[in-house]
Amino acid sequence: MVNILYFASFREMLGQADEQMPAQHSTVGALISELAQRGDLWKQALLENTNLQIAVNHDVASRETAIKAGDEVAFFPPVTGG
Amino acid sequence: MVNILYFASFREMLGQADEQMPAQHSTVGALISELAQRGDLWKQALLENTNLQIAVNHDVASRETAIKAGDEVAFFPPVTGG
Amino acid sequence: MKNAEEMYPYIKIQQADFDLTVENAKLRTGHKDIGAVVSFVGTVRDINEGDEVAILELEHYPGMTEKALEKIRLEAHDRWSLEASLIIHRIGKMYPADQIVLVAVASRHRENAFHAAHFIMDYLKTNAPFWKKETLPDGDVRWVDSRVSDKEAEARWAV
Amino acid sequence: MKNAEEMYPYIKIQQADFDLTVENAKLRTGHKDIGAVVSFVGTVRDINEGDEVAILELEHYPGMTEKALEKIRLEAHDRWSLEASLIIHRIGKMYPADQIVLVAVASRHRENAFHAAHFIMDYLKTNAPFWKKETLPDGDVRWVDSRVSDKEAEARWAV
Repeated sequence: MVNILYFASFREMLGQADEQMPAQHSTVGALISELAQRGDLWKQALLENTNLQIAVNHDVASRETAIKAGDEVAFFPPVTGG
Repeated sequence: MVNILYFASFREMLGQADEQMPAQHSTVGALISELAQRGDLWKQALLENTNLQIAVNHDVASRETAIKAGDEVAFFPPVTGG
Repeated sequence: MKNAEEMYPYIKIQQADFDLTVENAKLRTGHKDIGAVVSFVGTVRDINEGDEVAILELEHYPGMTEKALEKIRLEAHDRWSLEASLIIHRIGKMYPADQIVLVAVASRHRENAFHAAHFIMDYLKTNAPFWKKETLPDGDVRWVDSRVSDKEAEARWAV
Repeated sequence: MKNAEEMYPYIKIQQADFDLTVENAKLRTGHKDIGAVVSFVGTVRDINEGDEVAILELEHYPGMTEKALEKIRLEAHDRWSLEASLIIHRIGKMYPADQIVLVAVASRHRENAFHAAHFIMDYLKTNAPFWKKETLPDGDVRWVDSRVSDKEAEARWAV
């Protein structure tokens, strides 16, 4: 399985903080493609959003980043701390 | 009268913290010339010392700075606070 | 597995407020030859984007936050000669004038401490996973937008 | 005639130690819209010019010191958009790790506070009439020499 986390406006927009998916996608991009099929909201948030930030296992990642079973993938907007 | 102050190594070297002199010198340079006549120690400290710092009435000054009765003239080495 | 406090003793993510004097003393403890300590405290402004702010809420990504902050901290130690540094970032609800973040850096000479503290803050602003949500006095709630100026501030430090 | 405290409320020359938390709170009191506070603390290093230092004694020029520090402080307010600033400098005997000086600057955004605090320290180092005398463990006493690096640090800020 792959652990998926949503933060801040993404969590609120998509209505969930985390979920698990079977580890059947080779990259973050492939995972996003499947999630986007859930509807317009998901497509907008993950596929068409140029502000999308991605982390894999707590490191900054991109759509090209490879993923495997046990990985933690996170989606969130640009950070605004400090 | 002119009030003269000596600080830090100058105070120690010249053996005094302050003194008053008649206001008969038009500039700091003229005052220094008279003080330097007191002996080698004074000549070294005030006339031949390229590190000499001067203040008149709490503002940075130079040998050319004009002085008059009631002024406060201070001699000291480069500052080292902070 | 060790907890975050053991793994990253100089990184703290907490709801509680912090005390500058106490944290400065902790920072310096056990380190010799310190001549300069620069502390940056970020506070909740009462105005943002022209609107009054009533409540600021800080969300973060547990685990990634500590790792990102430690990476920034160590990068600062690589770039400048530093004796010690620490980062504290609060999460949860805060109010105008509250302290949000502390970056404290100790070094022999002031130049390094000033640069390193500034660098850590600029990187934290664009690289550490925190998100601010503000509540206006009328009850409106909005996520704070990231600033272009923060990206530019970070870019200045590129080698 | 007013005393120095009334003339220069944001400048303090004192023998007593200071508390960073207390001074930060005072700095911010009565000022709105502060988002960043940068505090610099200069401390007595236990080593100088390769020698251990046992005692550091600070002498100053009363009257001129306050005037010089206030001039530097106002120059910082001219150059950057600042909400508040203060300078505390201790005099008399101090010991390794003691606090010597505090420069604290509050502004809306961090950039200004960082630059202004750094500027004030660089100018203080070369323009405020303080002199340091150190006593080594064997009892030797010497005046601290001014540093070329401090003159260079000041020169960087020339307009």
